Amino acid sequence: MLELSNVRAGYGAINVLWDVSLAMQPGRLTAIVGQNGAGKTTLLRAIMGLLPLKQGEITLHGKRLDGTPTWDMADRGLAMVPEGRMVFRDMSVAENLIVGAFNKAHRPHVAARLEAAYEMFPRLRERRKQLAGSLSGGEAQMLAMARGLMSDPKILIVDEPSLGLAPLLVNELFGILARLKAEGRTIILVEQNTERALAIADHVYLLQGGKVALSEAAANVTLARLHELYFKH
Amino acid sequence: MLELDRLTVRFGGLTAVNAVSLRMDGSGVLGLVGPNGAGKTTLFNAISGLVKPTAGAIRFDGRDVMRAPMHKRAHLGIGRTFQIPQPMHELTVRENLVVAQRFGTGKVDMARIDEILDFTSLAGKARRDAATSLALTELKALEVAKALATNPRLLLLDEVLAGLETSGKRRFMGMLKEMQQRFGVGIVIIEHDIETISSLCPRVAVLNFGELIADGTPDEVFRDPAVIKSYTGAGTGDGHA
Amino acid sequence: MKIHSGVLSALILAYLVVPLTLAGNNYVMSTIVAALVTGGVALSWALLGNLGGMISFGHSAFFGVGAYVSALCSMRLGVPVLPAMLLGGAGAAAASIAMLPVLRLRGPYFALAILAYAHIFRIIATEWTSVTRGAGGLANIPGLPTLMGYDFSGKAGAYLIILTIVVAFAFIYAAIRASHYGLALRAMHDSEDATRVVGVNSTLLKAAMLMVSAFMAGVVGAFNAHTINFLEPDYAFNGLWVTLPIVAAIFGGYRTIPGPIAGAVFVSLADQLLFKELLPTGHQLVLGVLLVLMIILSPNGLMPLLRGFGRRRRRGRA
Amino acid sequence: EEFLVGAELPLTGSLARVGAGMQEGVMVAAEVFNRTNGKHKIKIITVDDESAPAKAIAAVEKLHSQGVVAITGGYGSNNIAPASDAANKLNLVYITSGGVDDSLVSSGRKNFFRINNTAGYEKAVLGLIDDVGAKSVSIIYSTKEATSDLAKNIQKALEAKGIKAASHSFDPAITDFKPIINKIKLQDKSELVLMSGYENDYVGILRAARVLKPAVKAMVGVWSLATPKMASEFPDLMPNVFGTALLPYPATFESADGKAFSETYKQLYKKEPDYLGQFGYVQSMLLFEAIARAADKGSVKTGGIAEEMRKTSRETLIGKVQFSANGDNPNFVHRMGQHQDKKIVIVWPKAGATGKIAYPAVPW
Amino acid sequence: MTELILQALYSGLLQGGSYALIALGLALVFGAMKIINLAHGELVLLAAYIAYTVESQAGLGPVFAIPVALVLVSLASVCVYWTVRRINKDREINSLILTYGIGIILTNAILITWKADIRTTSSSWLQEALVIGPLYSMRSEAIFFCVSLALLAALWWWLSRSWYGRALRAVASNRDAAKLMGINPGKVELVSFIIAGILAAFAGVALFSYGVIQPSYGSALTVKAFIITVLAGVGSIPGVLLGAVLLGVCEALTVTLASSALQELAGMSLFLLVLFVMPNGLFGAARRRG
Ligand SMILES: Nc1ncnc2c1ncn2[C@@H]1O[C@H](COP(=O)(O)OP(=O)(O)OP(=O)(O)O)[C@@H](O)[C@H]1O
Ligand SMILES: Nc1ncnc2c1ncn2[C@@H]1O[C@H](COP(=O)(O)OP(=O)(O)OP(=O)(O)O)[C@@H](O)[C@H]1O
Ligand SMILES: [Mg+2]
Ligand SMILES: [Mg+2]
Repeated sequence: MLELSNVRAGYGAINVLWDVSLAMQPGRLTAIVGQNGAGKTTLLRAIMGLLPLKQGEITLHGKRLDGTPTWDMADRGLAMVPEGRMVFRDMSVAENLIVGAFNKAHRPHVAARLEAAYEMFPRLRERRKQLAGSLSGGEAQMLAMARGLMSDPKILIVDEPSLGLAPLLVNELFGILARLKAEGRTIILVEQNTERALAIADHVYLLQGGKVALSEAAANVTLARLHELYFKH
Repeated sequence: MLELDRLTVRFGGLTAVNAVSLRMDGSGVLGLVGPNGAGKTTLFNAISGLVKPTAGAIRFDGRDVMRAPMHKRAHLGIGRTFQIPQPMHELTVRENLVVAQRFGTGKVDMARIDEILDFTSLAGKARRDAATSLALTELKALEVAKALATNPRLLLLDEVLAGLETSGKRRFMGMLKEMQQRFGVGIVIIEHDIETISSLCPRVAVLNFGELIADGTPDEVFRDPAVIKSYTGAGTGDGHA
Repeated sequence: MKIHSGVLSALILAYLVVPLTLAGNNYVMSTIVAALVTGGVALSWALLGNLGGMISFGHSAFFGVGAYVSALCSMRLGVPVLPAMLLGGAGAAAASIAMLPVLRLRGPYFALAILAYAHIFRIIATEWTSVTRGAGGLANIPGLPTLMGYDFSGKAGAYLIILTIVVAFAFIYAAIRASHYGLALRAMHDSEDATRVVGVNSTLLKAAMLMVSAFMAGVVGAFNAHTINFLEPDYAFNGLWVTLPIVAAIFGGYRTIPGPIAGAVFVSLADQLLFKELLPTGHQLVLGVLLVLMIILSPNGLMPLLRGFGRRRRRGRA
Repeated sequence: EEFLVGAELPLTGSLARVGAGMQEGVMVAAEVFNRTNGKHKIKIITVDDESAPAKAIAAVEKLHSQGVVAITGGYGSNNIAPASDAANKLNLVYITSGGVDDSLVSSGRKNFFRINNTAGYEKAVLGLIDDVGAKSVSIIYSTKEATSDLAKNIQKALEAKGIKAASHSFDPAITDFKPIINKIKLQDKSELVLMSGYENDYVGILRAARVLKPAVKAMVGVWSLATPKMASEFPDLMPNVFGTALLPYPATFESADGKAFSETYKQLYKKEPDYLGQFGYVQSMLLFEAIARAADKGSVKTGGIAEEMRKTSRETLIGKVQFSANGDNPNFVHRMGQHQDKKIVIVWPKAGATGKIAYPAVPW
Repeated sequence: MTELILQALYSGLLQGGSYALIALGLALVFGAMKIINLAHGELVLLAAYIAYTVESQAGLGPVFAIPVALVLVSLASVCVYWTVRRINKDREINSLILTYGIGIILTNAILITWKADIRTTSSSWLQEALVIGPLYSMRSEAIFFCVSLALLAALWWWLSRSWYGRALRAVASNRDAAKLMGINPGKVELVSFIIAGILAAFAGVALFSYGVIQPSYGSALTVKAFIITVLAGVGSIPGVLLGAVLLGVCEALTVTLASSALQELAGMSLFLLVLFVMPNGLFGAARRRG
């Protein structure tokens, strides 16, 4: 349902993505892996409209998505947990979460979702009055994840969610992702922890130098093969 | 070399670092692990002078550096990276290193800068316009490169390996080991991946709720029930396939 | 230091051609001198902005203190005028020591804290009547001296002196910018902690820039006092010593060195000779418009804008 | 023969308002002169000095480069001093009514003339205080130069006479005068308040006084207060307030000179003449006449204008004008007016009074 | 003496109320966009001159000028926003210089339109004394003090309770992340400029009814407003009121106990003192480094 065809994008004169075409299936978890600097984050930013396309198009259910301003993405059911967390540093943890449900349709459910977020990450409940800017790295990562879920998105895009999380919480996180998938959500996951990602993914894309180097059902991909491909480049 | 004596940092009612005493001699690699929010970054901040400890003492080479300003500590040989990378945005990658070297050591040695750039795989990006245009992992490499350029004797690395894909991580670890041997730098590294820590550090210290709960070889430490309970979780957490 | 051929020809033009052709016309000469005074302040303002990353709305504080210190030294203590001008600069630099706490501040906080100092200094100059003669001002301030048989108190002499001051400042500025300190200062702009942990004493560096900038503005203020031969608090600490230099620096490009000077010459002359004719009341309006347009269209000054036009024209032709 | 005369005036900046007032007088003088003097014509070139000393110098230099034979104008001693210095260097006669500081005439300027001075204001104010017999005075003054000079001189003079005088200075930037008035009300308990400031200060002070109603017997101010403009714009604040005034209002001009002035003024500006225009008119007319006399003698280029200026001796709208060696007009004495019934009545000196003094009387 | 000080405190309090009204718009935009609108004082002044025009041309009281001022000043404020929006680099510094330029334009436009004369209301009703026990004030001061309190309360409620307030702060904190949450930063910022314009309109009409105005006053108003914003701490609406009252009282006491010539000095010193001792203002929160 979410499709990218021949997408080219980058920063100013520098091009990062070269004619990338992807297709995401509803209710599936698509993992995007690739070396550092391959353009994974750039790809996600392009989907969310944070970066203009230089060429190609993105469609959602057959309708043009590119050109839609980022703030309308929530209306279309998309949410992103960005790399580097991007929490609202000057607002409290609770406020960060509440803003996550900014969209009119979600406002009535704030209280319930807040509770769910605290259930998911009890540490956030303890810190709910603290300014997000003073959280530790991992706490901020939890906040970013929880905030992304506040809008109950149909399509969830997550950029390296395990970054900076302690082992216990990494387990938690993958549990959460699996649960979200089981609830029928579509998930796009960029993750460096390839092994864990493969374990829950339905489909895997390998991005290399801004191009799609592999597109396979996750079941057919082994870690060894991926690593082999990494080095071929 | 580094000696922490009952170091305590409080933020309002919250004790982020609680009476931590820790010694580190010579040029080892010390792994610092602990759950999220355990106080690891705060400990680094206290050592490098970014936050003011509430109580305790920090000695470096026997000198009390509790009150020394940040740049003084850098001159003494304490280098650090930031968990959220903080490049000098307006400068090119190379200029970032020039500043670090010139003000950290007092002189500029281009050969050494090239060496560091190679070392951190940044040589290709050195001439790019501004440090802003780097991907996250490149920024982390730049953090390390900057710290190295100051010729530190103690290097505090805050999650520099996180987010690297496996091959990159392996290369980076090799680099750290080599660095530690070649330049005789003492390294304290924060890292969540147990496999990485185990293979890199002969000694691991564990923080939990600001307190030091374990200190020893990786085998000892990761078998400690308290550590398993608070950090790794029973039977999981090992990255082995 | 290598001197660019363009710089060299500009210097020759400024030192020889201008005085030889225009020396007869007092009005034009004094307008040019006033333009260079603005240029000197603009340069000092741009140095603080470009290297220190600090935008100041209170440069009149330094200008005024420099003017008063120099005037008082020469009148009360009998210090010869040229050394007194240096003392004026030193006085302004010393005044900037009182401002060191503002270095912790950024952006608008810094800009307006400096403005607060300018107000405070003006009030002190008004109230401390025993020394400054208060609002009545100081009249008959000694003029520029006669040196090596040449009387500098005339228009041409004043021109040569202010030109030399401005050129000297430009070279000092260039030297600082090219040094490693210049690099470190640029690095500090939005990541001060990051520069500190690699060993940069950022507070000291910023303080040094503030003092250099203050010194420059102070010397220019002193020069102005000795050419106008008159000083009063409202004039010495006037907001115009901020407005015009800012417009000039932005217009010429505050990240370059010749920019603020060229901008000052252009803006002051255009203001006096053109805008004032078009719009007798409120001709500063044009300055405001100029400032707004520059920031929107080309915040780095006119040169990039012109270059952009040139490129577009060429592309159009191709 | 046509002569160019420069008008160096603040048309922008803090003194813009008074500068514009003086300019009107200058233009009226030129108009009247050109109509009445058959032989010579005067053309005025105006340059704005932006209320700033350096610009005033530049203005004088610019005017010189355009070939003017003399300069009329200038406002604020701080701008006049450097401007008249520049004029002096260029051998131009400079006449003004906008600077009352004594240092202007005490530092040896050769071609400098002025028709009014602090002493004239002082005499008028002190005369009034004497007449009404106030025993204690509170002086509120702006820290600006002219205002504080006047205030200090008057305070000294009052104390010399054994009258209690308290003074309160204020920064021109302030707008709320209630705390000062309250001090006068509760601490000073003076009989009379003397305000030495400018229009906005008077309005602020009078407003504060209206609210706090101190037990004073009179409110007295100096320039720009007893004017028709203040009477019409602030009808609530002005009743019974005293201020220096040249003319009663509505003005009655008896002399031919006066009639010419007021008619031309109304014709040109469609409003009642005020004191700024009147001063500007007088200073300029005296200058134009001197130029005409010098032109007749053919000495315009050889310093004749200054020479003729020194010979000035005539009744003008502001009384008799003669210049002493330093260019000051020792005859100058101001008058005091009082706002009564939306009119201005001259109440001091008795000789020239056009109405009876109301005392004690306050605006509220 | 007590009577003197009581009156000084009361005057300072009322003055503080009007200062708060002037500062509020500036504080709002600063809080929302980290942008100091240096033309804010001129917007206030513009409203005051509109009130003058309505009074002198139509013969209506200043209060009737409010609707006109609301529309025109908000429009002007929106124009300021449109220019600020076009800045794409170094927003913090460039917006400072930009609004400084807009301030110059407005000051001179006001000068050209309304001349340099001083203006004030001629309504005697507004200027009447209002006496409460031993305390005196002008009627207009008391009225606009209440207006100021009401507007402050409304704004505070709006910012802390409504989604808009949160959106405002989210945009200020991280623009891209705010977009991801479904917030249109342009719209949010536009609204804050409109509200700042509305506040400026009230402030201007108030200023015209209790004080005197002159074209050159604008920048002094901006500086006062900024001082208060600093005293308050960014983003604190109740802080604005307290900061403004603190400044007003400090000024009034300086006049009463020392000299009125030192009033400005006292204000500036208070400002610097707070900046140095409590850089986050009296009511702001500290931030984490590293
Ligand atoms: N703002 C920017 N301006 C210019 N170039 C950029 C910018 N951000 C990223 N790049 C470049 O684009 C390329 C791809 O970056 P991107 O962040 O998409 O990589 P990534 O695959 O997400 O890597 P990582 O695993 O490190 O997160 C990199 O070479 C990087 O240097
Ligand atoms: N300025 C502050 N104010 C309040 N609390 C703070 C502040 N700085 C840190 N904290 C709290 O102190 C605790 C320790 O933070 P720290 O960043 O040291 O954790 P950490 O061990 O580095 O965690 P992580 O692995 O997630 O990065 C956290 O719970 C954090 O919320
Ligand atoms: Mg990435
Ligand atoms: Mg951390």
